Amino acid sequence: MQMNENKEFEPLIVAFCCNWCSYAGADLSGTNRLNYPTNVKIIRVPCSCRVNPMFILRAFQRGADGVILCGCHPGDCHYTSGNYFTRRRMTLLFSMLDFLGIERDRTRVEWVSAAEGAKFAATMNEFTEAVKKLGPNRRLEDLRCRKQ
Amino acid sequence: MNSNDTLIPYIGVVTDIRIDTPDVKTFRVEAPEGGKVFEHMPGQCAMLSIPGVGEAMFSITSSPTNKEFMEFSIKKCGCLTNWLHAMDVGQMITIRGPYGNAFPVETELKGKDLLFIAGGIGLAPLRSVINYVRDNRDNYGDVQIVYGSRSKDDLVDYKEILDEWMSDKGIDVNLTIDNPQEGWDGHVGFVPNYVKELNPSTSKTVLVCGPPIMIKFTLAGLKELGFTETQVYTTMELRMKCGVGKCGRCNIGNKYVCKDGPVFRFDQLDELPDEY
Amino acid sequence: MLRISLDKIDELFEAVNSQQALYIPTDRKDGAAEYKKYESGMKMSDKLNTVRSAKDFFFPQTENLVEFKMEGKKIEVKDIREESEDFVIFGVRACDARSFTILDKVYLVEPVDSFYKNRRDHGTVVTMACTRPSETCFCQTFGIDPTAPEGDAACWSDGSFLYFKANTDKGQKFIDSISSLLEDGDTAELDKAIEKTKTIMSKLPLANLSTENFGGDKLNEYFNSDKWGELSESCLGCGTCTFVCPTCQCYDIKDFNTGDGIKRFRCWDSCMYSDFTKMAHGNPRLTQLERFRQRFMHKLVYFPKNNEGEFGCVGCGRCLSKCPISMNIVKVMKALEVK
Amino acid sequence: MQEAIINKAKQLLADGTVDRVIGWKRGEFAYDITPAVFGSAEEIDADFVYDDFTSANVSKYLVKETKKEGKVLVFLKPCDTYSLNQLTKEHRVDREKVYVVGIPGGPKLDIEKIKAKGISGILSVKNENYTLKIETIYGEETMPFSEAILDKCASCKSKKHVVYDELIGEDGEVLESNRFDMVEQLENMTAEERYNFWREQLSKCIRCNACRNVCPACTCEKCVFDNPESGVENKAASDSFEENMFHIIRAFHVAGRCTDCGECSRVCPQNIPLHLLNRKFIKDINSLYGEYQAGEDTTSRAPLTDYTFDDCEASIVHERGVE
Repeated sequence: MQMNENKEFEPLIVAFCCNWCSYAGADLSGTNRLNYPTNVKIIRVPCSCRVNPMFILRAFQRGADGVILCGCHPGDCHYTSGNYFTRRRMTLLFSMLDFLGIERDRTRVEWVSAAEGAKFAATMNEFTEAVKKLGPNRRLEDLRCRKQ
Repeated sequence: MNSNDTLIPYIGVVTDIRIDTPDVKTFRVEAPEGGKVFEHMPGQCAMLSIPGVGEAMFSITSSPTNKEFMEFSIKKCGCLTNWLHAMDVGQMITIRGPYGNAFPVETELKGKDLLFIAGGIGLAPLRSVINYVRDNRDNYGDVQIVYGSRSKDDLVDYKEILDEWMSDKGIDVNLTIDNPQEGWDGHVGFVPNYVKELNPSTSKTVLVCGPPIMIKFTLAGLKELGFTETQVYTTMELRMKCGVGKCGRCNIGNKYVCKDGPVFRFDQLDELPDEY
Repeated sequence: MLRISLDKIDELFEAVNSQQALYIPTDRKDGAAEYKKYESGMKMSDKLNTVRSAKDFFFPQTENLVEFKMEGKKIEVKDIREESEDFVIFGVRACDARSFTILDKVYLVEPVDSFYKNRRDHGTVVTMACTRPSETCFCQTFGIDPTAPEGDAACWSDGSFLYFKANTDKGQKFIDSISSLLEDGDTAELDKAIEKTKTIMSKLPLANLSTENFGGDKLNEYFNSDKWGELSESCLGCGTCTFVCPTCQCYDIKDFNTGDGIKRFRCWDSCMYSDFTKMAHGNPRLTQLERFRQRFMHKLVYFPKNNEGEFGCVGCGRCLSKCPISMNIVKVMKALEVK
Repeated sequence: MQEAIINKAKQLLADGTVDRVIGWKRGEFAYDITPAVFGSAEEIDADFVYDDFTSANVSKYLVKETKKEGKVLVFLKPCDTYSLNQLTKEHRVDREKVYVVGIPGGPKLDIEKIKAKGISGILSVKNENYTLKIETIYGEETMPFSEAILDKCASCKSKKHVVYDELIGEDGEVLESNRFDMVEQLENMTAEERYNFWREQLSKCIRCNACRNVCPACTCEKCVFDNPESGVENKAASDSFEENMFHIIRAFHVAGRCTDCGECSRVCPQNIPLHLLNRKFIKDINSLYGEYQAGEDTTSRAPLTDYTFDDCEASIVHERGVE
């Protein structure tokens, strides 16, 4: 993840995707032959609510430059209300990261349903671009994990 | 910086894995170039580790007279030991040591009649002494072994006991299991009671190792039989990190188990506070 | 005695810093003092002591010991030790200077800890005599004279000059290295200042605290004391006392997986923590009482028993001012003492 | 006040209402007061103290004390009563076993602030008409009371006791406090400035866990940071990331439950303003999900275990604020 003069910076994006919606959305974007950057590494979770703040932080620790959490649209949670809790939790966490001076564009929550393959691809493209502009994550990285 | 530091481990290769009981395996460890990683005395320990998993102290169960390899009998009971139990032959591990004192095989035990009392995995540290004594038979008197376990299947080194120890002259092996079991025609009952039944001569020097509760009752039984605390040795275990008495956690009173122990004579333990 | 005018102290620091790394106690924005690497213009703190002790220089809170590369069944061990650079710690108080002697008794006895020894060999300790002891000071209890500190070289201030004296060869080398800045001068003013400090020392509230009734010979008596329950009942089980203590030397060894290999590091550990002695099959120190007792027994009984009567405390007073519940070794000694 | 409290304690012990008393015990000096459990009138007469330095919030000790037999008397300052309510709500304290006597609170004094003035060798501290007369081995010093007030008292949120069985003195009111001022100041900085501010603060952390262990909201049997199974267990920050992580998660785990008692900052040996992290959460919760004061009652749902259908989206963080 080094800034190299003759090589463009390629961010590492971790996407936590809910099994019931956005994970299928990612599949759909694939079967529809839509492109989204290979920078995105997807981690499947049973519900967006499964993601606790430590997951986000540890993704950054281990080299992520941006972390995005995708869940079901409000009202559509497979477990009725999981994503409502997620919404509050992530709002507060992102606000805290902002408070500590971590660039706020490195984190995002998006609601992507299983039918929204196009939205998934578009979101990932857009998010990757946004993070690319920010450059490598330096404020919330663990130097021990930096690739030599 | 070319001096060695004891905290920097050597590499050991696991060259053989023997399944002793459902939860005990014995691992043979050699240096990558063959032979032993280091020399030791009976009763001493080594720090084994899988980097990233954990590091812990294990007693070396092979005798120093074995010139080819070291052995460790390890019971599955935590994170690291689970990992060790899952590994295959050829796996490298890290190893450092030897740590701790040893049973005084070259001093106080020399020329004595010896009584070994072990329970369960407690045989592991004593096995090193027993085989050392067998290999230097002329230096010691009679040897009596009392070994008990929960069941026949839980007897560690059962094959070695049957094939080698029992056929040796001058070694009296007494086995017992906690409860009756099909296919077992030996003694049934707990170790402390069995020791009392056997009524060994009080001229013997005793080496005991096993679960704390067994040690407690065995010691009480021995005292009833007329043994004194200065005749009885045991070996202990506490949480250890460094192995050299510096990290500060394995002390009982002012004694560090990793450095001043793990072998203690009961009269020495008596002077220490009751923290174990 | 060799001395330098305090007006020229910046020149002195610059001169030392040009030869080897220099660390001095300096004031942070929040007013507390801490050791920092010297940079031009940095002022030395006039605080009695730093929040963190000077042990960090020889025994840092975390340090990497060794690295491993794992590949299939193979493990590669990488010795990452490097020769430390030469450095000077300036302005160490007498209490902290004594703490090095105590740490030496742990880390320089066989088997020698090469990580510690490396830094010890390359570090020069320049001590600074105290002039304004505080109510929390009780170094005299342990036979330390804050007006005549140990260390490789010692220095004294009378308000206008800094006076230097070497205690070791390393200290003499240090003084030689700055000799062009030093001049010979008489010590009449300094002697007066020292006398004044000594008078204050005798009036400190803890001046009469004595270790007479502590030491290795009362091990079981103190271990079985019925005071431990009362003393430890409000202990939070945090590690403040251990981490600000200049003599606490316990550590933990841990592995960190970087994704590319394993870094094995050691870090300070505290006997006050619940998992300090926890192992796969149980924990011999289950309650805070036992952990609390361990810390004070170690300093007042076990350590002197193993080290010819030397106590594991230097009376710096850090735990007195930093414990969240104000429980400390002085209170423990007073409550426990059996005459 | 001390006399009234001592008399009340002795009376309730004597008539059998309670078996033990949690209070504060006199130390070696004027200020080093230790929370303690008193079992008899003699112990109380000997050591019980209530003065300008008895700032420790003793409500967390009730977790341990109410597991024992018998009833325990506790003297709570207004801010401490919020902690007790929160603990009761979370079923960490058996309220039936507690007899609460509400006592007037601070402002309490911060000995560090006195020492920061260069005053050392302190033998006694007396408050005479809001001027502190400080006797030291180097002579007498004076300073205004107002300059030595603990941070947590300087931004006091309430003089009201939210739970008590009995009161000594008058009950007060919830105050209009300035407690979010510093949070706001930081919010108005650039991200770069905020980052530098927190790096400077958090790099001082020695990971002593005092903030966590003193916190009345941190009552987990086993903290994630102590649990080897959690994957984040550590005892010292080996990297700046771990400093950030510990403090973010510590504050997050008490978000919506933190009563803003300020103990974390009070006990920090390195003077890190940890309460600002907690207050940031409180301020966000207030502005995004409606005013909420943890510990005000024992029935309401905490903001993070609750939701509404029309909560704001997380993107609000991106939309507001300055860069």
